[in-house]
Amino acid sequence: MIALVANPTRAVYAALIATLAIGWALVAFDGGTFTLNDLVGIQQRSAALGIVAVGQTLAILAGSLDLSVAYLISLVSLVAAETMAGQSSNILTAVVVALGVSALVGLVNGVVITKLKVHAFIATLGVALVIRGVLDHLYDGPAGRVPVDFQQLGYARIGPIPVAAILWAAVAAGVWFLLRRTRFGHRVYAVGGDVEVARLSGVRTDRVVIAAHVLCSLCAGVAGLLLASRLGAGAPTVGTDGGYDLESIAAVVLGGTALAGGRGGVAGTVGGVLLLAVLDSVFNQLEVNSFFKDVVRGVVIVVAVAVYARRTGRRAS
Amino acid sequence: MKRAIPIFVVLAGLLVAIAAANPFFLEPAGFLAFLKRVAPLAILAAGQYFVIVSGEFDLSVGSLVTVEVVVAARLIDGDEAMTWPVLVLLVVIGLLVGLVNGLVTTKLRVPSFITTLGAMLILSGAVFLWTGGAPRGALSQGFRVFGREGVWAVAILVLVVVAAVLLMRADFGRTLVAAGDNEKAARLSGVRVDRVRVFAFVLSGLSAAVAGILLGGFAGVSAQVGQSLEFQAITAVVLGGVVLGGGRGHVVAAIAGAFTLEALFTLLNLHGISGALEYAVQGVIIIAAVAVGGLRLPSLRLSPSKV
Amino acid sequence: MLRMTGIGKSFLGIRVLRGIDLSATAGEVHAVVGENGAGKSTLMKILAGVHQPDEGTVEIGGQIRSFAHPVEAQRAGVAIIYQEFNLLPERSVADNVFLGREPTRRGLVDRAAMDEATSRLLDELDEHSFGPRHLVKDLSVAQQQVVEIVKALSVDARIVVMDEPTAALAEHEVDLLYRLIRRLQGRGIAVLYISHRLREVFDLADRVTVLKDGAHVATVAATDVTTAGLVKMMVGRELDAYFPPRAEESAIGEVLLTVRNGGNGKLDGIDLDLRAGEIVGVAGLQGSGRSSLVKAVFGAEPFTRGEMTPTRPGSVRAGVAAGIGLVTEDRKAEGLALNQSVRDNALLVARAIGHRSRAAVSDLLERVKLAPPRQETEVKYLSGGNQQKVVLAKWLTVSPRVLLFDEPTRGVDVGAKAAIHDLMRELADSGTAILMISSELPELIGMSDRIIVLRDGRVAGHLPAGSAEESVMALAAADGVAA
Amino acid sequence: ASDLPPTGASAQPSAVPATSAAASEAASAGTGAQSDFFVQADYDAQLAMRTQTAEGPADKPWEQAIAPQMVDTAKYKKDGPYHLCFSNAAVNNPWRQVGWTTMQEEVALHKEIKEFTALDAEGKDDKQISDIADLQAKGCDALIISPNTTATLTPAVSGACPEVPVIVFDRGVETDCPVTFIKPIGGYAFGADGAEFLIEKVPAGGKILALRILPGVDVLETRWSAAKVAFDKSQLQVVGVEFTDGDAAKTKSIVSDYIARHGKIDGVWMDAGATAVAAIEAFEDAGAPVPAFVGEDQQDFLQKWKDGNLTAVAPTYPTYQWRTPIIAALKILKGEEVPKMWNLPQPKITQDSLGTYLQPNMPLLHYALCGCESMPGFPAKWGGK
Ligand SMILES: Nc1ncnc2c1ncn2[C@@H]1O[C@H](COP(=O)(O)OP(=O)(O)OP(=O)(O)O)[C@@H](O)[C@H]1O
Ligand SMILES: Nc1ncnc2c1ncn2[C@@H]1O[C@H](COP(=O)(O)OP(=O)(O)OP(=O)(O)O)[C@@H](O)[C@H]1O
Ligand SMILES: [Mg+2]
Ligand SMILES: [Mg+2]
Repeated sequence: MIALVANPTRAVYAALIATLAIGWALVAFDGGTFTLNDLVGIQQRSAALGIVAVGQTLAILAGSLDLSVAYLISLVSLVAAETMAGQSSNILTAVVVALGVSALVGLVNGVVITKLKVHAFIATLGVALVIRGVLDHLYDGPAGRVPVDFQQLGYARIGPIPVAAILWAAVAAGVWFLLRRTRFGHRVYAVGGDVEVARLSGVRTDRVVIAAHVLCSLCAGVAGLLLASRLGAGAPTVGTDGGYDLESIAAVVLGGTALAGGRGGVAGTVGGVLLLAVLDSVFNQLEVNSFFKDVVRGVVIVVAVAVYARRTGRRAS
Repeated sequence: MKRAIPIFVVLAGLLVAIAAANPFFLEPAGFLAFLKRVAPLAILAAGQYFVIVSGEFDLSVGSLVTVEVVVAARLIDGDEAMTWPVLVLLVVIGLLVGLVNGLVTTKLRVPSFITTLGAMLILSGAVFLWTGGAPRGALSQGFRVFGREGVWAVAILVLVVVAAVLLMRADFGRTLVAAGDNEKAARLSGVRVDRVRVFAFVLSGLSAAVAGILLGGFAGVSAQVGQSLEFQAITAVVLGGVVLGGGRGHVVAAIAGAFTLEALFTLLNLHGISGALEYAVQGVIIIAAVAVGGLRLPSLRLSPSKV
Repeated sequence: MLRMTGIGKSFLGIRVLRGIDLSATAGEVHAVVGENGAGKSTLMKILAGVHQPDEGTVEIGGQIRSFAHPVEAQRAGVAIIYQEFNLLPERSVADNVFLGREPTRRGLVDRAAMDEATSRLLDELDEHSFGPRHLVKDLSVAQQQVVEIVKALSVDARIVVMDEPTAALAEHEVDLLYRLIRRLQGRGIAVLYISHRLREVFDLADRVTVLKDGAHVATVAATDVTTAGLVKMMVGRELDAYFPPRAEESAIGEVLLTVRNGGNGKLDGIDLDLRAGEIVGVAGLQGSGRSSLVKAVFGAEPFTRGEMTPTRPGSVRAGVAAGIGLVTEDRKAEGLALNQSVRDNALLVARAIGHRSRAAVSDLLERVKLAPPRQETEVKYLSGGNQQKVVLAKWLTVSPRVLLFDEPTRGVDVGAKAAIHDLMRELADSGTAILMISSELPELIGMSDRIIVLRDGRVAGHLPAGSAEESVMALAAADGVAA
Repeated sequence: ASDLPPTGASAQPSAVPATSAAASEAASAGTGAQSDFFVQADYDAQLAMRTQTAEGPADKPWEQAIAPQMVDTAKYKKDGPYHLCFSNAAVNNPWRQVGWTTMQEEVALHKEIKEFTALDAEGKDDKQISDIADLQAKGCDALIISPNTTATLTPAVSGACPEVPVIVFDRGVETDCPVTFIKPIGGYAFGADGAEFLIEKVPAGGKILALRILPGVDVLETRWSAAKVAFDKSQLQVVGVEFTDGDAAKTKSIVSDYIARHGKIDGVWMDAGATAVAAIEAFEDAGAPVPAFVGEDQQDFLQKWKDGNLTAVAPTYPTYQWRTPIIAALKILKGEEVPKMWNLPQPKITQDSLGTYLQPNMPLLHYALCGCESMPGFPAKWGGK
């Protein structure tokens, strides 16, 4: 048990397996079954949050955080759906435009944080408000139309595996690789660990933080595209209704990444997202009241972080 | 206090601009209405200030305000006799939630961002679990007096400001700031860091209870009453020049931040920038204010040094 | 090789450097000395691209350079060991050494190459107690210092700056560093060396530059100047008696603090008596448990075994309430709330324990000779020596009966050092019991009425006042042989 | 209230609800441009339906239908017992809470329903899409859907239609594949009812304040656009159209500001009644007489109406529509005909009928038109005494 808790990533996977087992038992006891279909559902369900959370992991590892992802997702879904306007021929343009908008928002976040030296919390909250204003100003409701071809992204399966899940896995693997094997990855950890140490060691810290934010926003953009394909249109509230801002942060932290930055990784985040999704799925099976679900989520997040803190705290003191 | 001067200048400018656009603002009734409207946010900002200056966050105050109002409505259910017992209970709930937030943060060493994010989920989930999804019951007239009648709200606001200033001048306040500035040094100087932080969270919880009583009184029961108040309170505190991360800033400036925010919205509305673009303007102003405040201060490193 | 001319720099409108000239030739060790706040580190940070000068030029290898970012200085061949620790505790040794310069193969970080190069450098330094994959947070302070040195060496530098590299090193490690510097010298590298330990300056330097209040005082050949002459240039006056007189036997009074058989994870079998009026020195190698000892006595770390009076183990507040104070070895991280005023810092302890009869702050600041004693200044704007005086004032507000000093003069210039020494003796004379750690043996021996030597967390022996450095080292080193 | 779109969990970093200090510039421009959502044909149809008599049992409006076009359901006929499934958009406001309780009680009335599986999408489109997919795999005999938004749920509903008989109610979808779509007459009728009342009661030239919740929600847009048509033709002066976010505090601030600025407001039109009491209080607090008011069938408003002897009307968006989908599902599974468009009657409460709908034993946030008074669990299940 101690060995399991020693490493937050391992701990979250242990918790994931335990939750699956307990969930399966509970559902069986309730007279239902937990089928392959449900497992697929879990992947499907977790894809959007998973992609955002992977991006959020980058921001948090770099010692920052991004509260603007939820509004950005809404914005991207609208930009994409409007550009596509139901035409398959517009898909490529739409994807490029959508990701361009995302990258731009990430750039603004990063520049405000590094060059204007505004705390990430305030900077991204401010940017979120700006996007919200733009959304409210331009859109009254769902807009644009996603062609059936692009809806494949949200609905199609390859064998039993949803394309959305594959997309999520690809994003996670890509970022994992980036963090583990590239200079940029090393520097993200350095900047998150101690920005001044990194700078004095010759790291251009501002660039790293900006790049982390651009990537984080790109992930949010991909999630926005995925959601647009699921909804068949863009929706100005899809990001905030999903609570992707705080939920993605919660998933990252649940996965053992330190909120202060510099410690953790994508593998934990994937576990964290899956854990939340399995909880969701089990609750769905049991038709548990959504308010009860919130209570359980809150408890799970706090308890998990408390467990990690006990472990790392002992060594530090 | 020196770094707080800009916020007062900005606030004064905004108030003048409002008065110019709407002379009614200068009449006692108009200004009283403004004060009444600011009171809940100003009180929340004061509570949030204690937490932020000690180096923490409290994201749970919005949900807590909702909980207070919903609980009050369900328990009072229109019965005047229940007013005072329920008021006492609300204060106790606020104190308790703050206590739990504080203990989880300090004793279990969960970052307060996460503790209070969890508390936010738990509180709003629990209260609607209890009421089945939407508020039930009704508040009594006796309860609503505090929020409906301007004099009461203003009196409570004045009381809170005075209490906050006195607290910050007392040993508690000074040690709280020191703990936020350098926890280790404070600990090694004999400061009960955990205890003062827990107390800060308790004060924040209390402020949410008071704000809840005022807001519930003002407009009655509603599920959205506390929505996004935590972000407003944090924004107000930061606008007042208080630094996220702790150790710097003045409580009066934080409260002035709340006034500024409220004045800003009033002004935006007066000039017809309501609705959509209002948020965009807000976002830009918040970033700009913090950027201007921050650029003046050299960022000195606080990481371990050999010396 | 290096020529800095007319360097000037202001922070927040305050002139920190003006018209500084400094040059170094290939293979030279050039020492830079001066009081705290003289501007030594700032000058080096300009060279390293951390700060940009307001005026003046930096010339390297005959070319005028201006560095907007540390990485540019690095590329120009400047390596620097900063005065403050500059490592990421959560990362491995190799990651730290190559931070910002990770070797790559086909675009990907080449971990094998990093590990190998780090191992080689560690070998060169004769350091075998840890390897490239250890996490820095698991290393001792001295080991971390070695990592810093390795990091500087791994840059293929033409100029190596060392800003107080020995502050955290024990004597035998200092010797290793000496050898290393000689080797760099042999390779034609210019070394800029900053230290408050003048002995090291004379041991190593070819030339010495003296700074005072941000201005250039003199650059002289090390052979042309004496210690006293150097001190005079630094402080602008002669410093006479180096240490205040020791306590009279008769002045030593009752026992104020005892530890019997104290122990914890780091310490074992500690017996300790501290009497009113005496200064007890604690000697030991790096990692021998000196800091752990004072922290345990103070209550900041637990004694899991043994007994202690008049306080209870593991509680800082019990210690403070019992009249024990601790001047920590790292004043910025553990001693001061840097954003608060001098006054608030001075009153911190008194407020923390609700001490009613607190001494007037202005009197205290006068007593610790804080100059200028402006109470509203934020502590972060003070020089190191002045900061240390504020830490002292913090304890004096509650008139402690026992004061523990952990490296009280580390990184403090000679002038402030003397003031602190005087104050310590004054406190002892007025009946305070003092326990003092210092890695500088002359200081330890000069100040102490008796010395306790620690080795591996145990008391290795007791020595009387005025013992020779050799006898202290003999007790401190594990095999009885001084390094 | 009505089925507001969920305005999201408090989790979103939405900023300060601006407590408006006075009218926006837009206000002086009258009622503004007509909504993009306005469809003349639907408007005409709905206004016509208000006077048509509904078919069906007179004492059970939830079983009535206005001008039904029946469709054959023989192909869905199967033997009981049945497994019904329900994908709910959310249970996050009193209107949905009352409706959801009513629906559960309706299920309890039918022994032939052996299982009832309901998933709550918590106001998230994406979750509702997944929920609908999940429910299809549960072997439901019929699937009832209350969509979270119209456009975005359409693909999911289209996907479900071939698998299982689908019944949609409350908000619609952009496909006619469901077997039946159940709704009260609609937003145009609701909006027009209120506006016509004010036009009748307020003298020419009177100042009207229109309070809306938020823009862009179809059911709310139709209410306003019908009211707009009526006001534009009238002699009344609409001094302001403001959005309240459904927030009582914000509503009260806005109304106070208008009273301060205009001295007198002669009528208040609202697109939903949940904040009506807050708006009335603004007049009380300002010491001004409460003008003619449009509210909804929530008890607190009805109570205030009676206590204050107000000039008021309450158009309704009846919660009894939550009973109908269960009834429809059973009809479909038994092979009985159902209307393709099941238009339920949508009464309004007037001074004359106030007495019948005001139920002092019910909670203040209860909606009077739940059609639940004769159900076995009444009133306790709805929180009444
Ligand atoms: N980033 C900064 N912002 C403001 N003032 C600074 C900054 N860095 C240094 N100073 C000030 O510049 C002066 C010179 O400091 P510096 O660190 O160069 O001194 P030093 O000679 O290295 O002293 P020490 O021996 O204590 O290390 C001091 O008064 C210091 O307070
Ligand atoms: N390997 C280690 N990992 C983490 N912390 C350590 C380690 N070794 C020592 N420390 C901490 O560093 C501080 C100094 O350690 P210690 O008492 O062993 O050394 P010391 O003899 O006082 O040396 P010095 O004071 O000269 O640094 C103590 O607070 C101790 O807890
Ligand atoms: Mg220095
Ligand atoms: Mg030590």
